Amino acid sequence: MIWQLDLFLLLFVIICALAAINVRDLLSAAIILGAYSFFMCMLWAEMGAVDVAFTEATVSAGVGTVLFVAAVFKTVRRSKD
Amino acid sequence: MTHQFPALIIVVPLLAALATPLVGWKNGRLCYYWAVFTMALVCFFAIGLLRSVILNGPISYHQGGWAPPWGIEYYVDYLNAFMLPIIAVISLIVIIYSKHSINRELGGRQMPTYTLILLMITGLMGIVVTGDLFNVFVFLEIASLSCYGLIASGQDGAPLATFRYIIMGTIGASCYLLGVGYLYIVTGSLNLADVSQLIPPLYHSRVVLSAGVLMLVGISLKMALFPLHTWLPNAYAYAPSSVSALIAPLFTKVAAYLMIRVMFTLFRPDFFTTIIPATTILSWLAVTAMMIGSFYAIAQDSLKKMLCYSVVAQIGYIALGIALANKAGLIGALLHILNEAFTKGCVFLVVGAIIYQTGDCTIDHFKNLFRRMPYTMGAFTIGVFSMIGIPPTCGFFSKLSLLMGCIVDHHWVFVAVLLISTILNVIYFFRVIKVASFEEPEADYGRKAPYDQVRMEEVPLSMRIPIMLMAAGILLTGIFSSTIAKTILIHIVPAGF
Amino acid sequence: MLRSRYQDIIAQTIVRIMVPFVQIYALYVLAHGHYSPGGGFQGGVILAASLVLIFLVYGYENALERLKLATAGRLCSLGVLIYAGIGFLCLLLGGNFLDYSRLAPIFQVSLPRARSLGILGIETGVALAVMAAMYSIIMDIVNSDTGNGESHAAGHEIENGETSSDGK
Amino acid sequence: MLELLLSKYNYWLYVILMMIGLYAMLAKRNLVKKLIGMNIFQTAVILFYVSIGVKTGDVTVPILPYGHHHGHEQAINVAHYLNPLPHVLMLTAIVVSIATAGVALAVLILIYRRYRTLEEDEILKINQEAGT
Repeated sequence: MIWQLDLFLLLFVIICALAAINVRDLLSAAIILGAYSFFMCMLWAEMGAVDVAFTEATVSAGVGTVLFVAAVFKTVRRSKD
Repeated sequence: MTHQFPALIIVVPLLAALATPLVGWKNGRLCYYWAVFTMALVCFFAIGLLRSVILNGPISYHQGGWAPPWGIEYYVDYLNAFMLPIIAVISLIVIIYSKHSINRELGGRQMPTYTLILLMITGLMGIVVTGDLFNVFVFLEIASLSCYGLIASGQDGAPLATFRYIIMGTIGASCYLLGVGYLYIVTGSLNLADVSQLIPPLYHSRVVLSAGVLMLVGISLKMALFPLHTWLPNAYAYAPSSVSALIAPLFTKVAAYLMIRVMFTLFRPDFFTTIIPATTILSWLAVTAMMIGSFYAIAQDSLKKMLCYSVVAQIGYIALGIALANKAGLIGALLHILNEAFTKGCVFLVVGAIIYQTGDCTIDHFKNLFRRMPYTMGAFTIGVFSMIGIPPTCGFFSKLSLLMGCIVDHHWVFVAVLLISTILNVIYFFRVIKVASFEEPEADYGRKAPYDQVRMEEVPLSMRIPIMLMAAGILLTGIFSSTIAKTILIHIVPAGF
Repeated sequence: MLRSRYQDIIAQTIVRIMVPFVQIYALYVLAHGHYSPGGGFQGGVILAASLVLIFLVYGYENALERLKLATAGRLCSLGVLIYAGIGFLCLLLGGNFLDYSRLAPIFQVSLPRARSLGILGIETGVALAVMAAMYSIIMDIVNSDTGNGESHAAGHEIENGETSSDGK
Repeated sequence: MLELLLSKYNYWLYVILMMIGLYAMLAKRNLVKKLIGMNIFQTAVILFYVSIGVKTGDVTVPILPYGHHHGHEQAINVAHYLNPLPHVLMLTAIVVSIATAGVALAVLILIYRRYRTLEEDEILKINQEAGT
């Protein structure tokens, strides 16, 4: 575990989390959530939890994002907050 | 063969649930018979386990042959053995009942519905039977997810109510998971029995304190204890009627079971009574829940909504019994779990029957219902008696035990609240009975002698018999309540009470 | 909306090249799961992802031609039946549920080898179930304005949570 | 104080993420935003669990470089490996979180079909108008 890299990734994770809940376009929010999951997975790989990272990359960053995007396409893209 | 029952009781409904799409491939109606058959089998396992525990003591089952604390252990002692038949019998009765009701309310969607129902029962059984803290979380989520799916298939506001339930339920499960994680940090184990042996020296560590609080909050959310109950009334009211008859008696009660497990098995009872004053807070929340739930119930127009608030109030009774942390209180809580399962099952089935016959369940439209549906309303009256606590029913004995628990510890405020909430129960239920039996039809009904022309319009036999069975269950558990308390419940009470 | 609007020759060619490799990788992840990261669940998800890729680029109908939703539902049940069948086999041979060492006499192999094979069998079942469930969820959500897709989707969703919890 | 902040930064950041998720779940009115908050909340819990398994020093990921079919079984020194148990638990938790998200999204589509909006205040307004 390299703590500089760790902190750097954690910073990105938090930025992505804040962006995902603050951006008004829901499609962007879904994609930023995918990026959030991906940074999270890099963080975990870096912390030694390769199995968790692998699962997160396939499940949350992959299929989860597709699910969110599909749902946003089916509903509405704009959000008031 | 009995030693395999703890695994079978989970594997059989799980397998049956996932085989349901294959069974219903050509004809969706077969799913009903499949579900009934499965639940009959599960009932057999559950009662077999209860018998075996009474005769031979607790059973420990090592999943995959790995000994605890490394492997997952399924552990059945008196408390589990008491809960399992309740879940199995209630769900068998409700599934028998559900044939026509699901046909009418959900159209041709029997296959997914029965799949979800069986999965939910798997989850509930799993929560009860497992002896592994993380496994509890997994089964809790299986049960909750299928519960979300079932509720969302209801009418009107069901999707919005489900969404709120999903959000709240996830917060609850995550809190529980965090608590387990904290315990894992200090003990390095996830086995319930193992952890409970390892933590007593660490009781004053902040990690263990926060673990206890987090787990308690998470479980209270799933249990819908007073300030965290807001998701419950809408979710249960909008669900299809046989679904609400299944989840209202079982889900919150299983969460109550989990609370008993955490408070009295995982931690020693003195942890929550002296080291952190959780029981004091819990008991005040419980009495508030009793009052608030009853007041809201009085204000409702719809019988189903009223019963949902009544669930909130009754959860207060159970939580009060747990929080009293003495022998009479705990036995009262356990008896109340048994009583509530049958009573809520009975009244929710009756609501389903009324909706089936008349199309809605607004209390003001119940005129002449006693004449039109005498058997159903007779069962309803027994349910109401049990809810109020009139002697031959089980409700009387559980309330008596709770009162004893309050008196032993000199909690006079709680005694007063118990009595007042009983009066409130009388008020809101007798409104229903008054409308249904004593009120004459309105003048513009267009009949001169309306009472003679009211025809009997009972529900089909496959709905009437389950309702009668539930009513019989209320009476039988009442009559045999002292036997149940002597043979099973007395062994559940932890040492030191 | 996601249907056949973004048909693009470059994307189609690339996906045509990629899909077999993605599927082979999924099979590797599945088969090598007990030595390295991965396993039945991840392999199944990657398999489903390859199908979703086809759907995204070639359109909804084209994907349905390859795997119908009804077939996916049955595959899901079949996967779970493989899982539970192995579990029950152990139970019938006198062990506890999922006690793979009891399989040794049947396959004529050593005890550790039997455990390894048992896990592989279980993982295969899980992968099938997860692949089918994930695929039908996504297809149902995408197609939800034409019918009662979502209760169906919810049903499969839970089965999927189910199988993976067994996979633990 | 600084020592406490720096040595346990994982735990601090998991709390921050969790609070971000909780804020989104409680304060945002858009239902998709609530769902995204829920997702962040769950990943924060997973981050916490993964942080439990971390060890410093000469340790490596919990994968054995040899299998039993190579014939020789060496003694394994657990001090050289990260603790894999929290990782294994979290596989299930990730699956649970994606399953919850799937169910919730299906429910969201149902809500949208009924109300044609996903803003909570507008939905409540529609409900109120229908009620009166």
